[in-house]
Amino acid sequence: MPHTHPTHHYQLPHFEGDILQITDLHFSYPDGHAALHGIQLCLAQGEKVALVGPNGAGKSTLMLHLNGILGDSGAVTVAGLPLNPKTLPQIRAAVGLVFQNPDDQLFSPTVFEDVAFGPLHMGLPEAEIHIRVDAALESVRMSAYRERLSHHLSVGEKKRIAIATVLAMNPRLLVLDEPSAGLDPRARRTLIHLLRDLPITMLVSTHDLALAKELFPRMIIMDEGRIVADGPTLELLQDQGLLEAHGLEKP
Amino acid sequence: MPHTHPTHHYQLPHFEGDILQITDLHFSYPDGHAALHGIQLCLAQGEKVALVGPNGAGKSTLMLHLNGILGDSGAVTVAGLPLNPKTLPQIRAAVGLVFQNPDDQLFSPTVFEDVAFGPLHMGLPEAEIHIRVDAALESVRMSAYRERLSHHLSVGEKKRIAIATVLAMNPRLLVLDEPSAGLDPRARRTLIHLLRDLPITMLVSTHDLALAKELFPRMIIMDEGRIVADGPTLELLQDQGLLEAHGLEKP
Amino acid sequence: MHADAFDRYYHAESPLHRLDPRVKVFLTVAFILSNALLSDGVWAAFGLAWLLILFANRFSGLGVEFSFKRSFIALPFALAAVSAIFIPAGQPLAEWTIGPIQLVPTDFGLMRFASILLRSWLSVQAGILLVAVTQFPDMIHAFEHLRVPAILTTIIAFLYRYLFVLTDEVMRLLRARESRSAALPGLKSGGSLFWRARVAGNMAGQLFLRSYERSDRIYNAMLARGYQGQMRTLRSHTMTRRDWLILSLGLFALIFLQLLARL
Amino acid sequence: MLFSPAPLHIPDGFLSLIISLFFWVITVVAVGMAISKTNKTLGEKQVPLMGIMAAFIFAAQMLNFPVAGGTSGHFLGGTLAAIVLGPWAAILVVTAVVGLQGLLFQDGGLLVMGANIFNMGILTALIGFGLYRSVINANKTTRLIVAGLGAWLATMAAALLASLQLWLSGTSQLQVVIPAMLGVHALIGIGEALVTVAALAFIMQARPDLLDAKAVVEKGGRGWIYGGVLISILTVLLSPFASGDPDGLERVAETMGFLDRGLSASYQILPDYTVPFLGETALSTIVAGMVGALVLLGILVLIGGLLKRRAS
Ligand SMILES: Nc1ncnc2c1ncn2[C@@H]1O[C@H](COP(=O)(O)OP(=O)(O)OP(=O)(O)O)[C@@H](O)[C@H]1O
Ligand SMILES: Nc1ncnc2c1ncn2[C@@H]1O[C@H](COP(=O)(O)OP(=O)(O)OP(=O)(O)O)[C@@H](O)[C@H]1O
Ligand SMILES: [Mg+2]
Ligand SMILES: [Mg+2]
Repeated sequence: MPHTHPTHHYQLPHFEGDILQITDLHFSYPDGHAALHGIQLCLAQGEKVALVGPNGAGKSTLMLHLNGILGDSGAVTVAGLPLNPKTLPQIRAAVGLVFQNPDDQLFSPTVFEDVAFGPLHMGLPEAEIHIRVDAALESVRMSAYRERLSHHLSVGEKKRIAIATVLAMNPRLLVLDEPSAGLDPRARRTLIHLLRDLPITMLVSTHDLALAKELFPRMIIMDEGRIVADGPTLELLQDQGLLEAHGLEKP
Repeated sequence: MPHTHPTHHYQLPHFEGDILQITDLHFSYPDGHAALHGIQLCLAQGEKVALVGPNGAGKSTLMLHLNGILGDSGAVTVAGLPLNPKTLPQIRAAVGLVFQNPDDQLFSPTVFEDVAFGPLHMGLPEAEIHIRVDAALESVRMSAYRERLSHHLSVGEKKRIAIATVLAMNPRLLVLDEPSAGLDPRARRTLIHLLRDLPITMLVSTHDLALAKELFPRMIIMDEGRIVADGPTLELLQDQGLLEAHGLEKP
Repeated sequence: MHADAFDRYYHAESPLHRLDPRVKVFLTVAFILSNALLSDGVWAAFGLAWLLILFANRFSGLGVEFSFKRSFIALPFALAAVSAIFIPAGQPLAEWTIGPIQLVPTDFGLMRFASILLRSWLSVQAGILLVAVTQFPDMIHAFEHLRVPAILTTIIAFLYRYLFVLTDEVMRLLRARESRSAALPGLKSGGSLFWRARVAGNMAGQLFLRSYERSDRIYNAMLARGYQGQMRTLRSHTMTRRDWLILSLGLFALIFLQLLARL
Repeated sequence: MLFSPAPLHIPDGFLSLIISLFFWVITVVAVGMAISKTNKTLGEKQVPLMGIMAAFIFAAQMLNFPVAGGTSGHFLGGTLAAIVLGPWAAILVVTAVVGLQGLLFQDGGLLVMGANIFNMGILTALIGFGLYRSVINANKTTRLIVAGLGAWLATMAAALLASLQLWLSGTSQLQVVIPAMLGVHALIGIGEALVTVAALAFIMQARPDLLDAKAVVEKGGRGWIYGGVLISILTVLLSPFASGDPDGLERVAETMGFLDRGLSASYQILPDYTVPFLGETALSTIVAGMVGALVLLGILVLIGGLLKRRAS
């Protein structure tokens, strides 16, 4: 098949300013459960932000809005583009979403196919796809795993490949849902180094406040579908009352 | 309901001495992977012990030996009974095993049915089963959930039900595989209180050294199928070199 | 836990491993077809077919007896063909009376039975060798190249990937049930058969819902990476001259075998 | 061993080429229709859903339950899939499962795969879904009972058809294979029915939305009821008839012109298909086989092309 789609079609136009803007985002699940109540949020380019909060706070729900898997209320703007069905492909290329469970993210038989899935569906030419895949695997230091079968990998390895699958799409904004869950201390350490070295804007949900403290200068606390605090991580972690009120614990 | 059956009728024979003895336990998986090399271990009644070590150390493998799901080498003795096919059913009544993922533990539609599985399988009379289930749910503080569908519970709730399913069997020894993984800080705190208050001998594997420090006076470190350290938790946690050598981090 | 027990691929550096998967799949199917075309009792042709298998084994780097040693999996099914021995045709060989039943094995029947078994046994060996020298994902690519509908091959690719995830899940469920299957001295344990079947049913229902809900999450993950309803694949294999050569050699051998069988 | 060859997975070599190709053709058509139907109803979601559900069936086959004396029942899952996912989706799912079993585990052959898919997928979808759909407005107990009945009948129908295929291929004698296969599967079917009912009850409790009348009706029209009931009746009538009086079946076949020379004849006509104008030569047989293979290939290419056009 001749894939002749030009790459630039999927590249966002150059853009200065906040990479992500959310204004008054509401969302209810089809069963009527209201999961988000008026979320207000801005992310500047290059920021690395932690998103914390108890189980059921709405963190995953919010993240699924960032590239239009849920919702279409027009409350989300990515790199200046308001999210709507027409901009969707561009926005999905700009926002890389990594789910909590790598077994839900890695759905192809081999590592290569999985990492190539995004670029392939963006319609990139074959040569470009190979370049992208190699670069993505290189940056998570998994180049040697190119031809491996996904089900032969350990949890930590799967996690890294899952990150590579979205890096291959050259996202402007990386969104990770609980990347450290289930990792042993050594694998967690490797992940921290990896995230620290990636030069991309990041929004990361986590229950691991020690990780948040170490990696993210800014922290957002959610509870019951609302943002209840947004500020410098170190400051928020000092506020014992705030943490306790939202089921969190000082690391 | 007049529940007048005395519970102690349906108990394993009384026994004094070490509840668990393992002498020189070796194990290889069918694919040839040698997972345990000469494990030596004693647990006195009433002890609460943490089992730590990096991913792949063999913690889960060891735990699966404690009630005969894996292995049959005769190296394991529970409450004076050497583990073999004949004693297996009794040993399963004595050792309550809770798996890491509560979804693997709960297979019945309602909470009640799940907790009642063990007692039903043991052939207890109906009145006794009700007593057992109520007591087990009470001790994890989930009595109100008796008729709920386990499918719809939160992770933290499922975890507590999973513990109740083995408590209903009145085990002598409770074996928990990574009970705190995936819990938010509040649920983790609730779990700590629960484990502290249960008056049963316990062996708990965990990656969460802070939890180990708080709950378990004794700690066993495993790596590559061997026990590499066994002693008072606070002492072992001081030994920076030891921890680092086995991929652990001081909490 | 690992369900790697399902992996039938054996790695080795061999000409057969390097061969284009299309050629391997095509020749395997052709070989099985050729077996089906052999009439009963042409022992020489069956022998030659086995020789071809041995030859292929030789070039797989896995040992000449590789497929032979694993080829008895279809044997239980042979029971279905046993009755062929007693077809009332040809010469009776003996007469056995078992109670009210009278069994008369005939020479025609025996030949028929042996031929069915041989055909099946040869075909199974070809299949075993194919999966031993071809990574399953490559095989799926071969089917794509051979124009099997993309939806079907993609479904099989998903199946392959999640086979391992879900069987692990089942194994853990079974362990959970096993670990709580206890007994006390003096009490009859195990419950009724109905209850046991219901527990198995609950486990199946549980697994079904979890799989169903997982497919939603995977769909989300696919959407997040630009999926718009159509699967695309990189056609990653190209046929070399060597591939064409081996393909023609293989087909030639099979045609020769067929001709020999008709002489 | 995790996957012992189930008695229903016919290996290569046990069916004659004609029977194999015949069922391949039917199966290819049915699968082609299933692809286009699921495309319409499930849309782009179908690929992950079908794949995971196929993996589910695979995994569910490991769910055994102790029956007695060290034996255990196994679960096949086709009926459950047909009821919850709908018949078209179930056909695709079972096709994927049988395909993988044949390809990866040599559990069931390649040339006979069409017959295997037909026996285990298409028949099951007809009976399982058809019967369940016919009582869709009844109360829960009735629906569960009918689902159980469907599971049992689907198992029996598959066994019956497999026996007939073996007989027509000249591999087995009717009076032996029918009682043997039906006897074994009557038991297997009971286990299948029990587990299917329990699993359905579970799903009705936990996710009633998947099984409400509207959702089920959407998945397949009334035609499935007629098809399902018809095949069920045929199975019920034919099974005792065939096992009690196999010669009767023989007579029926004879009068319908299948056979002309009594029992032994079936062993001679079917393996020796020839092309008329070439006479009974080696070449003729080869050509016949090739024509069959080409027809098959043609249908596959045609369906592939159709789908591609539809997609773009
Ligand atoms: N598909 C759904 N249908 C209905 N309600 C849902 C659905 N998914 C989530 N919810 C509900 O929406 C709320 C927010 O869920 P969400 O998954 O966003 O929480 P979270 O902050 O990510 O929690 P966790 O830390 O446990 O991952 C919860 O109350 C949850 O029960
Ligand atoms: N079913 C299996 N077949 C073969 N090898 C296995 C199997 N299960 C585990 N292993 C291997 O045995 C070793 C010990 O595994 P085990 O699950 O006991 O580790 P663990 O200490 O529990 O690790 P984790 O902290 O990740 O849970 C690992 O190297 C693992 O890869
Ligand atoms: Mg979440
Ligand atoms: Mg473990």
